[in-house]
Amino acid sequence: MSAVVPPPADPAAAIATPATRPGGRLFRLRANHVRAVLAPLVLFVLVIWLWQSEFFHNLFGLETFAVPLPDRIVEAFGDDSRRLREAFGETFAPAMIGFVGGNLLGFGLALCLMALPPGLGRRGSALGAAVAALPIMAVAPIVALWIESELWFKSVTVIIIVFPSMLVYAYRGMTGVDPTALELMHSYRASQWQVLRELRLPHAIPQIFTALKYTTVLMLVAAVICEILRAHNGLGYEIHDSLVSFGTARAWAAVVLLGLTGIVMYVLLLLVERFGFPWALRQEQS
Amino acid sequence: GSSDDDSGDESASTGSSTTASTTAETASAPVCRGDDIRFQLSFFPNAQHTGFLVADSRGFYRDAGVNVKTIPGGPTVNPSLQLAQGNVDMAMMDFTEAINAAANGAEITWVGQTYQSDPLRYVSINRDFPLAGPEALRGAVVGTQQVGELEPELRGMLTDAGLSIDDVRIESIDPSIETLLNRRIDVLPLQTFFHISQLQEAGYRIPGDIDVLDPNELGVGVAANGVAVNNAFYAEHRDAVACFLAGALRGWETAIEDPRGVQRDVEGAQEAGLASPEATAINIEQTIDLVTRRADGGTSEPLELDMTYLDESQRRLLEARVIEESVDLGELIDPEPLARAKAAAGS
Amino acid sequence: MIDSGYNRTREAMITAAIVIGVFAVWYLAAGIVAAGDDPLANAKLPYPHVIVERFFDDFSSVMSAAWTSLSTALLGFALGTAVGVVLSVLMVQAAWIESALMPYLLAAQMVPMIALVPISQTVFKNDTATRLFISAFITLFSVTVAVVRGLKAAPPPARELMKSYNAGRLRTLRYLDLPAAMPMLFSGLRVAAPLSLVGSVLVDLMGGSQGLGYLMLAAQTFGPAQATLVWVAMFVLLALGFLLAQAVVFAEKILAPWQPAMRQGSH
Amino acid sequence: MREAATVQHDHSAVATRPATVVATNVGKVFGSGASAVRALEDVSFDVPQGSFVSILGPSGCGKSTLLRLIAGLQPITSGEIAVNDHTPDEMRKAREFGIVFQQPILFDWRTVEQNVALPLQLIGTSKEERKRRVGEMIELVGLGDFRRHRPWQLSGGMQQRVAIARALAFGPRFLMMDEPFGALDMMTRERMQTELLRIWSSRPGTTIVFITHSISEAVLLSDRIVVMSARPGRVMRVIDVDLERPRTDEVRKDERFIEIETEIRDLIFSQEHA
Amino acid sequence: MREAATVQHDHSAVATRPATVVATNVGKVFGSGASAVRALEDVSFDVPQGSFVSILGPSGCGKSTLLRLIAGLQPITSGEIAVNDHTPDEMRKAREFGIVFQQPILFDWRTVEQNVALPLQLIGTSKEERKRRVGEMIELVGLGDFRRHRPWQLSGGMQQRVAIARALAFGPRFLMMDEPFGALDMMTRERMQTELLRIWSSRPGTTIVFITHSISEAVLLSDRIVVMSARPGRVMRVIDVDLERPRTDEVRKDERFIEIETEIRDLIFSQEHA
Ligand SMILES: Nc1ncnc2c1ncn2[C@@H]1O[C@H](COP(=O)(O)OP(=O)(O)OP(=O)(O)O)[C@@H](O)[C@H]1O
Ligand SMILES: Nc1ncnc2c1ncn2[C@@H]1O[C@H](COP(=O)(O)OP(=O)(O)OP(=O)(O)O)[C@@H](O)[C@H]1O
Ligand SMILES: Cc1ncc(C[n+]2csc(CCO)c2C)c(N)n1
Ligand SMILES: [Mg+2]
Ligand SMILES: [Mg+2]
Repeated sequence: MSAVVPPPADPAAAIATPATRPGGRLFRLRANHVRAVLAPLVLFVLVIWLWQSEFFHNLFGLETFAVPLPDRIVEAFGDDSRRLREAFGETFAPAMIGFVGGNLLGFGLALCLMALPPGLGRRGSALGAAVAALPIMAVAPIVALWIESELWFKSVTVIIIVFPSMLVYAYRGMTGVDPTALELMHSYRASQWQVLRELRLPHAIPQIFTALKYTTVLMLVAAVICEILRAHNGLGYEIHDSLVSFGTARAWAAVVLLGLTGIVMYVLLLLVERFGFPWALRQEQS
Repeated sequence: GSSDDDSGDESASTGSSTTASTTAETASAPVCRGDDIRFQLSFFPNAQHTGFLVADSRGFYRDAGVNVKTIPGGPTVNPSLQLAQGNVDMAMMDFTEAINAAANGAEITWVGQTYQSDPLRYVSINRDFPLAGPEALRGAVVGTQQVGELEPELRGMLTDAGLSIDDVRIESIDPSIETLLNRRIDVLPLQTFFHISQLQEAGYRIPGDIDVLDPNELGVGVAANGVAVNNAFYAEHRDAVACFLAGALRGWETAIEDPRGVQRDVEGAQEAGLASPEATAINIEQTIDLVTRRADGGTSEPLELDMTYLDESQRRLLEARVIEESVDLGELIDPEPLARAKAAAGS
Repeated sequence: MIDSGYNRTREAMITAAIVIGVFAVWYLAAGIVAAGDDPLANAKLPYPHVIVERFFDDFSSVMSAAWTSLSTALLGFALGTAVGVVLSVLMVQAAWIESALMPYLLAAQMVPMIALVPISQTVFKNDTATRLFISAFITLFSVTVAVVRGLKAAPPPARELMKSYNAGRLRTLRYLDLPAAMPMLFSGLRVAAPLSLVGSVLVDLMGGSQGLGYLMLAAQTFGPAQATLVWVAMFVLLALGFLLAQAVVFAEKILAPWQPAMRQGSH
Repeated sequence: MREAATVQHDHSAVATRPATVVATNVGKVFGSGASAVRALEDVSFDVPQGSFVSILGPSGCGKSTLLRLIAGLQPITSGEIAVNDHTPDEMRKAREFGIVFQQPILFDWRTVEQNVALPLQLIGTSKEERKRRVGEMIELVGLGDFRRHRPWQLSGGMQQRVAIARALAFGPRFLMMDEPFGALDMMTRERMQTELLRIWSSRPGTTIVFITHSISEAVLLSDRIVVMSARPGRVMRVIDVDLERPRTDEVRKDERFIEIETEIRDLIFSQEHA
Repeated sequence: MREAATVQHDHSAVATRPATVVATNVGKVFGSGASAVRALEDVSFDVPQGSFVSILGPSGCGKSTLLRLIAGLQPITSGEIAVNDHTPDEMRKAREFGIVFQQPILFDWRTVEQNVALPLQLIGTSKEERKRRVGEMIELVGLGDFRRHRPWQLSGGMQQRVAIARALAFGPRFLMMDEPFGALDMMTRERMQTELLRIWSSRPGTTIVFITHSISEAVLLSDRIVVMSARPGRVMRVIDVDLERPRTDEVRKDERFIEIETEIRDLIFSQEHA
């Protein structure tokens, strides 16, 4: 019996024929990438320029002691670089611990909820989400009563602030799977764990990444608020200290540092998502 | 500063012990017809604001011809920044904050001094740290409520005792006595108008269970609470500021006369249930003590601008490096509106 | 059959067991804390009934504070969601718009309220506007991140279908992308809804003289004797947050009932 | 086919009618580098105005891709396609194409009725007209009892019928159908064939491009059949079906019918041994 | 079918073999209240051990639903199904079923290879064995060049073939196939039929339940055909196909073949006028 299905194509045929039009796919792709990098840069330069020329200050009636000009912030960076670097470490360490811990906790709780009946699970997820309503200002002081170490006090607070988002997103991502795909898995009598690993988890990837991206913001904000309220070190403390003593340039240097950290984390996550899970971001292929 | 002000110039810049009241006879009474004033409190409304709260609840501001909107503060509100940005017209803050703001270019003027002595006390509840005198601070974990550089009072005490900053461990803390009670620190600076009652409610007898160091007695106190006005507002509403002070003066005088009688006014402004009536009574009593008693033990009228005290305070702040350069107090401070307020009261 | 076998009584029993378990652990822990001679025992972990007592003692002030917070939250939530959706729609129009705007949105979120509030007060020169801005600002980001992702969720073949009708961007958005983004949007909303309370609470703290945030922070600064009030406010917030999250679940059931997870009997 | 195609239609010889779709040396490559797939190569054929053209070919030979190219849904890698002397994209923008994709592509958030109404809504048909046409089409595909059901509550064949109704309701000048009857049982399939021919004849000038795996279906329905080979997809032969219309079920026994069927069958199986 | 089914198989008369699937008065209702759909009603039939049973019936008559009930994937509303004297659920848990669903249901996060490997991974087949079997199956369905492609890069028919490979790789005792060849061209279809029969005969004891819309495919492949009617789905007739195996393409011209085909056709079309 010979192959009815078309014979394997000659290997040479599988090699890409170069795009015949010069404005073809490769070029378009690159143009897109260039624009994606260029656009924020151009906007950045524009914003800084307008800021430095006091355009925003005039527009909104801001005082330069309240929102310092970029050159002053850069100066502050230079003047206080050592201090800012130390402060950054003091903020980033607990933020990171809280980020990892909070996301793990949120994910773990989502798994626990999946073990419950659906109705109850949904309610549990709403209860988890409600924890997000606890303002950091309320949580931090109580945690501070219990934990003496500044590092761990901040970390635990960040965990409490971070975990609800991951809980909600992960639970929803894992429960939103196609029922027939579930049937397929059940037909193999896949264990709960296998269904989780092979189906629910990959399916939840977009939602999980959304939670991760979002909690990068939360982790820094939470750590900073801890520092403003109770702990007295780190970037939050620098900001508070500078603001109260009218050293706004240093405060904004710290804010800029925070913003940069957030952006870097976000971009890292974006890259991990794009290259680690290309199928999750598949766009129209043409 | 109030550059067009001539009456205050002399007294302020000489640094003599004259006070603003000396100009009272020459000042003219202000006339106000319902000017709006946004007045920022230094904290959540509490007994430290007694006079202002009384003026508000009893309509003294209205009687003086100004329409005052009292805005609460809190740990996340920085009154000097709010004032400098013009988000409020007048604000209550510590002298330290005002001088710092002015040094950084904020256009504000100091028009009244609420506290005539330093409200700070260094206390220990820890028997391992009997605070007989500043020398006892050696090796202690000392809390500081003020962000930024060290409290000038602490620095003064250490210097007096022949100690350096390396002999104590400084830990910044929030404006609450929980850290002290949680035994995380040995020595806490607390505010007489706020924390003494809290310690008493926590079961401590004062004095007795607690050792106290008083910066006033040790000669290291600095000026605290006072009132400042935004210069742009001041330029347009000179009379209104005087009228405000007139209303406030009446409020404080009422409180001094009958501390028990104004308790209701304070409780009305303070969030219900936050302080027991007993605590509030103690706080008012302590506040009035601060408002009327000078650091040297003499008595003072409310809101008096004691130039000697303010000059001395600036000197301490410079010493403690809270500020880098001295500020021209003649620029910062304007006693005229207070004088006119008194003239109004007199007429 | 698969995943079934749960019924309402079973659900109720599990719920009851969990609730009882939580209270048991709580009482036990509070008992242990109280047993030591810690002057801050009631701040660290008060007994549940102490919190309930305090709640009823200060019932009217707590309730009025709760209402203040809730009303601001709802307004901020609505505004933040609206702006967030519009912003996301803008961003998915082209990769370069997203990559140009997202960093600023991110960085803006990092500016601590203590710096942001006075600035926005200066800009808006109006208290109500500032309050709304701050509370919307807090919800904005979580909605935006979710919706941006959701708007990319429609399968390419469905997009081709719309293209074959020459549906254009707006209509593709309306008929395909927005409905397809619903699951993500509602995830975002479920996170954002309680968060809008945080926004509101923040606003309470920044010059408001009422609201749960005000109550809570004031209680905290007014000494350990007030600590139970902090716990009361926390639980009221938790309850409000739960109600808001449930409201989102309810809204989703009505507005986006087609999702697999909502179908009868499925998980 | 029981009572199929008893309707009238223009059946002048296919070859003499003017071409409306002209594909010239069309090539399409997916991806690049080592994993590139040459889906189509050097594909040329044309579709006469108002005719019914079927595409036959082995799985993966590029039929669906070709359909997408004609409809202006994907960029062509090389070569050219003209539709009424316009680019596919222009024609797409003029909303000339009604497409039944290989997968039904129904929106879960719309009921059966609303899914069928979608294109009408998009082109802005009035509400009454929409209601009328949607109702008619739903009856036509035999889903009258399922108007308000959601896609996931339908069987596979029912979903496909919804997709067919959606394309027909819209009344486009070009109907592009990718195995529309693949998931239907014989009886339903024959009924749908009849209905398709009826609708086609009632809308003169409508051109149909039809992908199928059934040779007899292709012969029965088409004016012209394009037979493709796989990897890369090429046109093997273009066959004009010169059977009289209307064609009844009897035509299956027609000598010419069997001849064409056999020709295609042989053509296809000749590949096997290539 | 060219050289189909030259393989050996147990072809003792179907009726005499012991039943393995026994459906008794099975009913299935979806939803409740006014919008309830009675998908199946009073369905009884049985599947002899090691036999090939096809289910034929109009679109929406409940074939896919019936398959799900047999495989223990959905609860039965009334009646009973026993599989080897066990409940379907018990059999499912014993991993006795390999199912090809009507939709391919491939995981986007897995390549073709990995999709086929999924069930093997789940039951813990060793790595080498897995690799071997997956490779074999992928060759069998003619996707050797697409091992590392992702599902969305495949044509409709290719996706369906991946699903078939996945079910076969797993080697279950019951193969349940829901229109597995629906999206395949004739040539590929015939090849797949042959391969299916080959695999079936090489694994004695394997029972196949097969849904199709092609009457001739059913007759060609099956030992028994269950013909269903629609709304609510009922069994119209159960027909044993007593044609000798192995059946070559020649069998299509067998008198008995045509007789059975005609019987089913008439049965189905009798419905139309009912
Ligand atoms: N988006 C895509 N990315 C990469 N390759 C693709 C894509 N779409 C199709 N292909 C490849 O192009 C070739 C032709 O696919 P197409 O879907 O056109 O086949 P088809 O003739 O419709 O087959 P079938 O009858 O099975 O539906 C296949 O080899 C397929 O793998
Ligand atoms: N999840 C569901 N919810 C509600 N109704 C359903 C559901 N699944 C199937 N049905 C209904 O059950 C009936 C039988 O569906 P089923 O999918 O079994 O048909 P089928 O015989 O496989 O048809 P086809 O040949 O078109 O695939 C249909 O009327 C369908 O609408
Ligand atoms: C009872 C009471 N405690 C502290 C302060 C001083 N203060 C007011 S706000 C703040 C935090 C910084 O903004 C500090 C330390 C006060 N005025 N009243
Ligand atoms: Mg195809
Ligand atoms: Mg089916």
